Amino acid sequence: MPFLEIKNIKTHFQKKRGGLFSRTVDTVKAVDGVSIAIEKGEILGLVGESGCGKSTLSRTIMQLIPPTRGEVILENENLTSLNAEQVRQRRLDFQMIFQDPYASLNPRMTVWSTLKEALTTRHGKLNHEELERAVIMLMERVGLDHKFIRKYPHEFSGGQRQRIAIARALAPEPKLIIADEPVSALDVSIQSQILNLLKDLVNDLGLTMLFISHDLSVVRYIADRIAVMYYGKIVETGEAESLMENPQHQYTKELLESVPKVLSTD
Amino acid sequence: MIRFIINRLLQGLLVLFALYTITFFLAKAMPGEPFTTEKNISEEAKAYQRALYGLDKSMLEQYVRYPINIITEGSFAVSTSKGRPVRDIIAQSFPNSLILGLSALGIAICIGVPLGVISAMRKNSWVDWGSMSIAMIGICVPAFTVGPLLQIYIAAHLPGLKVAGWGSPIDIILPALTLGLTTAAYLARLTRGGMLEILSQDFIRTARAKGVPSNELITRHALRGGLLPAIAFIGPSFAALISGSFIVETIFQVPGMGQHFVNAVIARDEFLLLGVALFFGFLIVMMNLAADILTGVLDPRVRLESNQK
Amino acid sequence: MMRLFLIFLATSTILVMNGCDSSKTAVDKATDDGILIMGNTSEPKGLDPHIVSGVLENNVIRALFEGLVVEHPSKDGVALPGMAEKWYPKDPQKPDEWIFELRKDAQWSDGTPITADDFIFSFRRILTPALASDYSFMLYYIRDAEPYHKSQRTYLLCRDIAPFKDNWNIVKGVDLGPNGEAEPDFNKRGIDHLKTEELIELQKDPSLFEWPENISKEIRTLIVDKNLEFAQSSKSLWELIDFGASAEGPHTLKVILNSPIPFLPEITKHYTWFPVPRHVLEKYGKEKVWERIPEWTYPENIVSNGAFILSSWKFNEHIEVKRNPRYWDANNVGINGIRYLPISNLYTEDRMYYDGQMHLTYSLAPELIKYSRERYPNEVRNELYLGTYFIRTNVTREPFTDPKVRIAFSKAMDQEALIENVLKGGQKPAGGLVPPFGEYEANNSVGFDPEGARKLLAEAGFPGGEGLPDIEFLTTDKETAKAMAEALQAMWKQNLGANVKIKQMEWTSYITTMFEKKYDLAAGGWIGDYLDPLTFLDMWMKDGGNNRTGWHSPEFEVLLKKAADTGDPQTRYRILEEAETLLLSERPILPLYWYTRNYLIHQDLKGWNPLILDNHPYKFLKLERQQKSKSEK
Amino acid sequence: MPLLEVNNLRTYFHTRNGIVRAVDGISFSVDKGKTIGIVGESGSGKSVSCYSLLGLLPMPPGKIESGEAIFDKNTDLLSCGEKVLRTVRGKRIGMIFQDPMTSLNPYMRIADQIIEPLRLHMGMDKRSALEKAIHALDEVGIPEPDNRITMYPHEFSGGMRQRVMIAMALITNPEILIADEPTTALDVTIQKQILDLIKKRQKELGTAVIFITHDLAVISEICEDVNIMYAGRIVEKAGANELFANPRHAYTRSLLKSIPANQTKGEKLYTIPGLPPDTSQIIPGCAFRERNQIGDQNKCLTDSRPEFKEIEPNHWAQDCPGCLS
Amino acid sequence: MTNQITDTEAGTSLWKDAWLRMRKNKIALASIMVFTVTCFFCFVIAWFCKDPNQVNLVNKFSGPGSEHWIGTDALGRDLFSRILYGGQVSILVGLIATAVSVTIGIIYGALAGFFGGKVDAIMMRIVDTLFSIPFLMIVIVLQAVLSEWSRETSAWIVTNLNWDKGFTDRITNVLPLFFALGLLGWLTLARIVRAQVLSLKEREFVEAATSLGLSKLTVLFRHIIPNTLGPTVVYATLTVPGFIMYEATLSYLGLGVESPNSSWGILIKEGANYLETNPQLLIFPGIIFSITLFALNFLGDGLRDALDVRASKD
Repeated sequence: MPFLEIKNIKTHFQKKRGGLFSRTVDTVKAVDGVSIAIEKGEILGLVGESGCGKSTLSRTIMQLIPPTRGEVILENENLTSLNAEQVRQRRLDFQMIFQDPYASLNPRMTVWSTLKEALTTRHGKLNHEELERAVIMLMERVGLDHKFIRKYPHEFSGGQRQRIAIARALAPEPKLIIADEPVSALDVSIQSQILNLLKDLVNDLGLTMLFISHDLSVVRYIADRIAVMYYGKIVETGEAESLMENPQHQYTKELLESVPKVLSTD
Repeated sequence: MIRFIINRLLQGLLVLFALYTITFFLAKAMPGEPFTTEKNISEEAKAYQRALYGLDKSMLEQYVRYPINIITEGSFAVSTSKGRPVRDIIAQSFPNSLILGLSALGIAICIGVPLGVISAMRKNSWVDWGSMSIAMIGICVPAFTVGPLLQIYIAAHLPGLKVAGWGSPIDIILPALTLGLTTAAYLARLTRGGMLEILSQDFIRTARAKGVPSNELITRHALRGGLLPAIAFIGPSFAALISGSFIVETIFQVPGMGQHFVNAVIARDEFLLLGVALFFGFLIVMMNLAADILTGVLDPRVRLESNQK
Repeated sequence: MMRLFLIFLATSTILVMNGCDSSKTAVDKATDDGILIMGNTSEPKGLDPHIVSGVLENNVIRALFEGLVVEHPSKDGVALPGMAEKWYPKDPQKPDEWIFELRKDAQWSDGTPITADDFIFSFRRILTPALASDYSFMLYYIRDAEPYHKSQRTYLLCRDIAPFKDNWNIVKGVDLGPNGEAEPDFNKRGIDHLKTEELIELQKDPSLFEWPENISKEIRTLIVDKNLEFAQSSKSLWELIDFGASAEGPHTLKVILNSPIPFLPEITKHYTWFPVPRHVLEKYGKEKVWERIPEWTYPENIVSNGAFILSSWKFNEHIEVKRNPRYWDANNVGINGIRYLPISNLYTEDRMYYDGQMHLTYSLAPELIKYSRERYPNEVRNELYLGTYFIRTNVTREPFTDPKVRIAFSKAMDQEALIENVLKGGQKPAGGLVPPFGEYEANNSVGFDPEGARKLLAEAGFPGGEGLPDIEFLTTDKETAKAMAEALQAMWKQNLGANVKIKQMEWTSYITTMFEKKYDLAAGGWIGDYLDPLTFLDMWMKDGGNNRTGWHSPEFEVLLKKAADTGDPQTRYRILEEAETLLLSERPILPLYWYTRNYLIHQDLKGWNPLILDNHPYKFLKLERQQKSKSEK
Repeated sequence: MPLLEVNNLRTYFHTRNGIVRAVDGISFSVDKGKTIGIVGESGSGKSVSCYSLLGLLPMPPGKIESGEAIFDKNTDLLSCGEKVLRTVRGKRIGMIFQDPMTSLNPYMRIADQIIEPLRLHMGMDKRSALEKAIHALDEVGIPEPDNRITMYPHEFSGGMRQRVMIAMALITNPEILIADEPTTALDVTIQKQILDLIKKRQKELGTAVIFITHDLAVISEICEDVNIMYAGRIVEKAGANELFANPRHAYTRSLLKSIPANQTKGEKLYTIPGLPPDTSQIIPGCAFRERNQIGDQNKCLTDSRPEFKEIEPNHWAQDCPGCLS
Repeated sequence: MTNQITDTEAGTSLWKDAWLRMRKNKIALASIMVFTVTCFFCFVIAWFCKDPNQVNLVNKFSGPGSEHWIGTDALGRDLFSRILYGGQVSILVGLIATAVSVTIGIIYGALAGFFGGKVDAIMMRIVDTLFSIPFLMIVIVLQAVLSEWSRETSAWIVTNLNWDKGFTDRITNVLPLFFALGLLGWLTLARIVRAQVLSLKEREFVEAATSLGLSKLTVLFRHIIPNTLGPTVVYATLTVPGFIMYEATLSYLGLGVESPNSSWGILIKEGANYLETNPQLLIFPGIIFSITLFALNFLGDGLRDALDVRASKD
């Protein structure tokens, strides 16, 4: 039994104008029948270009957007059949890291309050010492100096911000992490820091991760298996190495070709 | 687009109906009645007057009858305080308010927008400071002070300008100025904010990189986006401007609509009150709609309908 | 954007330039044209003399219509010929029957001759209940006018029949009109209002109506029969029952009154007595003449009989009247027209006057009186006006149940200081209720006496104001009202130690609150409708519509009744003086001052003399350009 | 004589928190028809240096402290004044920006934006300008250009928008095109197309290109000469082949090493520790010392900034003993 | 331009932090000073001044002098202390009414924007409706309903809590006013907040908060509303003069300050009638009023900048 199983998810948007008497006008099939399974402890890379539906898929799995059809089964529990309140409670088990660390942190909340909020959702009310210990531990875990505890997001660099976002995602002690393009907004040198961090976390904490990116080289590095998404559908899945070396689908080949090659020293 | 407009118009109808309901019952809740006067009038006479205007009917019947009459006869009943059909009163006074309101808006735009643009362009300079202080004065100083000041210090000394009155086009200037000043002040602040926001956008840099000179940068590239907050404000405030202002109308002797809001309430003239309130509500609905459409025109990203091809 | 702004600038400059082409002010031009421009506060409620009730409507109506007699341009209480050439009481000793001989050349502005029937029609119209005129009681002096107006059908039908003549006093107290809460339909509507079928039913079973017990069976039957008889005759009451006013000939009008009234010509100056053109009203339907038709007064429709005719009426902008060529005295009319400006803001009005835009203001703001006197010494007028400002006390509420407290509050008001410092309009401290005029001797029992006030208050059990509850002083939202209330509040505090709270309200709320007697003290005033003390005194009767104090006195009412039956003017005045003294000794109202009118009048306007009722006959006015002396400006 | 020669450019920002030395004395030159790359992390000053050239910096707080930028032998872009600069901008030097989503005016039709340089600099009438614009769109590979030119930017995808930007920047046949991170916001597939397009247009028009990016891989695809910037200065400069084959400065080497694509699967990615230095503080010695793991941190200069030297023929680098390999 | 994070553990709560930033803004500081001084005069110095309601009809319109520093009004009352006492009412009205309307406006606008769709459409149409109802009518109805209520409340407090009667009367007297102003003042603000929320709710941090399992309302109140504060504060300061002037109108209609007590709005309104003859009656209150509002306005701007944590970027 896979840890997370996505069965034939379809997420269609019905573009309509808000209003009392409005009617459906247009249907956008952002995700159009996707099935994936992720084993426990595995990192599944999901690759595709922007607009192919990968972000919608991630949000559908996160239950931020209701799917039009299909099931999301996490540890034998069908999330799509839960009501809002049950989903809310279940959320703690699966967390998300967003692409843009500038946008995904509340600009008015310090690291402390961001992490405090994330911690208390799982653990309920904690006393100050416990909280402080937990926050500092989280910060250390993602490689942030705890002296920054009272700082606001804008006072950090992009990489540090992404670390805060990761810390927040870790705070409720989730089992599954969905990372939606977590490094594409970062500089190369920072990218590698974050990738390493994510990989370490998965290993150390026994997490399962869905890693979404448009960059095959990044995915290849971090993922155990790769799924290629194209226009709302999965066109190819496979072990990372074999898929890279022997792509089957035309689109995968194209993707591979597009990656600029660096003349390397070593 | 058409569906959007129809949709909003239907909503507008609901708004008007809600407005009618609230106004109707509030009007009934006010102490006194239309025939309250200090004169010694017998109860019999009052009863006849009530019957004359249908005010002797049950509340429910009155409530239902008024809108039905509007729909079937186009009649907004007869004003109890002026003895004339409400429709005539609005038809006579609204054009005056419209002219005054349009002029006031024109003045507000002519003063407010350049002021806002200039202070945005010279952010944190004394020009910015000065403009914004002028704007603050516009906001602080109420019309009942500005009006007399203009009368005493401008109109009385400038031949051609009259202290008050209505008739020749020149009579519009002072009341429009008084009425438009506050709007100008708000517009200046909003324009400044909007322009500052836009001027910090990437596409302004693009335009500069193309060698666009600074005045064109403002007029062609920045103004359209920078005016959006101001336009969002103009919608409802325009409705307020053209519905007239009691204070400006009484100070400058303008035969506009604004005084009916006050006089009808004081005279408990519920038909006139309902008439002007519904008319004003109608204006609000239309203005909001117009502002939304205008925003859509100015900002192509805001689409009124998704399949717009 | 810049371009737009420039265009705007250019346009406004051109406009200003165009405005400059003449150095003449609006007033100068108007004088040359013979047009009088005057302030008139507000938009009239209408121009139908039978419907309106205000001063500003009166100002316009007096230009358009003419009654039986007209005001003298400079003397109060003197009548000049109007529609009537001659008028006299049949019996000068008992003036309860008057003859008015109409002039034969009188005609409406469309050329239709005016006859006595026009007057009869007009009287009937204003007395028609369905017209719901505010002011019909001005005609109640005419015999049977009141029952006609109040639809007392039974009374009119039965008053001359024998059993009633004797028992009328019993029956008169019975309400045969609408009967309040009573459930059955007959009671609710009252016998006076029942239809034929209902009367037939009632005839069969008289017990359907809840008769007052003191009415005997036969009278009951008689009442029903008479009513039914009338209903079945399908004629109007006017045709069946004679009425106090009748046409003796085409140009002779006879008016029979309830009681002798020596000052009847004064009353007929009031616009409620003016004729309206039946033939014009009938254009809207024969039956409609008894209803309100505002359309007939619109400029394109109106036909009138006064010195002027309506030429333009722009809502809230102006009303213009012009010379009526068919007016009988057209040759002697001094001006070509009048433009009325509905300026509600008194400061604006005064500023417009300073700016040379009008000849005559309606009023002068208290703040600007001194300023105006300094700048325009010859143009400020200050004249006595037939009105009294007073404060009502609510005698049903503590502590004003005690006349001593009322008088103490009255004596604690420093009238002179108030007039001097707050009102500034040269008002006269009121010595009594009725302002001084003619032969009537004004009372002088009211006055400032702080010592006496304190003494009285102590006698009433509130030494030094101790024990007095908080007192609520109701006043309106007018600004002078506020200043005056604050000054009075300070005086009562200082002189009596009373804690008075001011409650300002807008007009209708104020009236309603006062009518509901939810006040302790309430500012108020009264403007006389005609030149007689009665206009000030009869409102304090028990059922007086404007009493509103809860005060009444049988002795007072006896005196008024006595005066009503007295034909001799001098004796009558003495009785009324006695009544006023009685009222003041009880002091349900605290007179404060007698009104004056303050206004600005342009030197070009001639023939505008002080008149206590302020009803200036326009036809005697003249406009002549006055060369202004340099020193004046 | 190169087409553009920048000497000792210093651009500082005078902020509330002190003077930020964004660009601290850099020199480079561009020859006709050549492509040079400027690589660096965010905050290294690479974009600021190019904005300085065209006077696009907000001033204040920005201020050009020193330096010259001789364009076409006689014009010093830094001192010539706004008026002259305006005749250069958009006509002789075109520019494209990182984010095609925000860099096009959302309130104007593509047509109006694209013909603006023609109208301003060539004095063309609207109709012929429009014709030329349609042609230009066609050249950058936009289908149905005559139809799409009347649309608004939001109706285009990211890649298409960047094509429009390129068409717009090149429509006056400028001598230099400055591309400021033109592909950073794009998907890899689109990135490839855009790079190919720039290369193609460059070849066709003979335009010199200054290519700014933080992505070494991209640079390696397109540039002939590469400048590596760090903390407001150039730390290494060489021909592309030379640089990638033989990187000398520790920073360059670290950067190359941290690219995931160069990583063998399963190994830990190389990471440059720490953060770039705060340029509002005066850096006394080698700016990279703190983060230098690949070279010998201890040997890095601490008392004076390392000199920029030609350490090999046509290969320049900051001469810091701890950093140079 | 990222900053090197310094070693100090600076920054604490949002407001403390805002205050730290505000301290660097000289104009805002000066505004705080001006406003504080005004408040100090109105609420403290005023008690040591002459009785503002002491009528002296003989000494009306006296010019500035040692007895009456800036002269007397039409009833000979000391203008200076009237301005100070009037300031108590006006400042309280301005601030409290603003607070009430801001609270309602924020919550209403935020709910409409956040839930969107039909809820939004209905809520916004309600705003349209309320916008069109004649203001005066509401005031008159409120007056009829509330004046009785405030009298009863006052009596209740005096008998049951033994408060000072004069003080209680003064308080309960203005309560309906706050009610009326708050009830009517929030409409525009609701629109502004709604627009803000519409764009904020699409931001990723809102999704992030939702993913944390926070309830919708928590997300709204903790994550979205605080981010609307900037424009709200600026707009709020712009509404203060409006409220103060409304108060004058309402007082004339019987809601609000009871004569002979006064307020800046009333003083200015009455002063405008003496333009030709005694302009000082307009000028003095007008100056104080304007200065205070200028200070409040710049304070608002400063507060916006201070609340905008991002403003200190660079």
